[in-house]
Amino acid sequence: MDYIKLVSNKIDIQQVHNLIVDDGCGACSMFVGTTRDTFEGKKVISLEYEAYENMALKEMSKICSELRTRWPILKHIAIYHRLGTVPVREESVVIATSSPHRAAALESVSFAIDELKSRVPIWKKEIYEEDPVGEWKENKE
Amino acid sequence: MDYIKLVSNKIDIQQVHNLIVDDGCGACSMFVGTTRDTFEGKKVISLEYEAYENMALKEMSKICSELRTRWPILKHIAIYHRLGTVPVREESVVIATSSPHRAAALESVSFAIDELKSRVPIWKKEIYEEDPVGEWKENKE
Amino acid sequence: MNEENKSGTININILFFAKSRELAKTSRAVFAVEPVVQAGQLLKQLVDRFDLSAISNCIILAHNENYIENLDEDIHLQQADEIAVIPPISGG
Amino acid sequence: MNEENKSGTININILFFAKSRELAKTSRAVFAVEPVVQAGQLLKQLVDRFDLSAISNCIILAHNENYIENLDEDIHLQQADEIAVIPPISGG
Repeated sequence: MDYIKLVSNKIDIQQVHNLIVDDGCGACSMFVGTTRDTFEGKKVISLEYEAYENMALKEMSKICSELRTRWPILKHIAIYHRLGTVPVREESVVIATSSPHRAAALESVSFAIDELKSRVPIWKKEIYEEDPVGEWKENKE
Repeated sequence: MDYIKLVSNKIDIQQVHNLIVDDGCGACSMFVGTTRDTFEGKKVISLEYEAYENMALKEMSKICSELRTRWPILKHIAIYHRLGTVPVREESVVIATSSPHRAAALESVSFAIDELKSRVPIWKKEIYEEDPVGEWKENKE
Repeated sequence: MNEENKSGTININILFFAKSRELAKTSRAVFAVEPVVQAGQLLKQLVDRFDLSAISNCIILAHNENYIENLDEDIHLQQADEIAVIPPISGG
Repeated sequence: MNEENKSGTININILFFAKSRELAKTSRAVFAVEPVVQAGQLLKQLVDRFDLSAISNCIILAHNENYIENLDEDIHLQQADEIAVIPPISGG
């Protein structure tokens, strides 16, 4: 199963894990992106996320297809992204996969977060302590 | 901080994540090993784990040192391994790391589970439906 | 909504996000355009009309939720199609 | 515990795990050994004494919680040292 979701509240890590764990799988891998407290020496208070929601869901779904082509052994995939205000330390994105063997789980999560950052139309603005207007970020990696 | 533990009860994924999440980190990566329900066509009921506990803790601690040498950017590391009976679908091992940037978190978790499987003195016996005496396993990878 | 206007143009919906939304001072607008237009030309029209020159070099467009990969290509538009103005993304 | 026995041997503690524990029918034993012994020799003595021949080719030893990497090396043992018999591991 593919579990794709844009959410506006805190993401429950255990709940996402419970979605993907499977009797036939020995391995679950998970990546969690959280809000950092600093950027180039400036104190970050929170991030504001917005999305082109329909297209973001479509692109997240394309990432799932791509993962299943590359790692056909994968059982479940979950991609959750939070929108709105995400305070420091809280999750903005959670990607998790399950697989009978560990290599596919580990590699696919790593691939998926790279893809998400390069193609899913979501934007974040960093809100700083000294500058509450904030600044739109750009993924460089 | 390094969080190393051998536990005899269910591992709470959210709790392990909470240990490693950090204000200065944008990335957390986690690997979860769970009990599979089949091995070579035989139905697995549960796994029984035993450890040379003191030495296992020492080797887990050496893995943490090795991770910190290879990825000095890492903030927190958690390695939890469960002992005793682990039913199908439940976690036997959880490895999690946090880092300001994602590459170190993703790569270090992948490296750590390989190391754990090759050097930490822990053993598992698979208990089958048709064969309750079970069979000691051997990590091959 | 279904009728073409006098000059042979059609009305499409433009969506703005992030920095482009702030510059355009709206998240959504109706825009009259030729039914067949080069992507680069459409981008230029949108930049002029909605004050996007500050970010014109890093915008890409999506047509009905699909990225337009190449600004040289012609886009075939239907009444009420959706064009999104996509500044550099930063999800994750 | 601190006295050497008559023949010049000392008593060390042997720990057994997993398959070796089942074959030895115990998880722990006291064993008399020369204070300096080649690792391979010690392994052979343990295999003979504790019925480990079924797995003798895949056992490794640990001395005071450190793996003995090379069976050719001499081990220097002290009274009450701990030698663990380690069959192939399968954690994770």
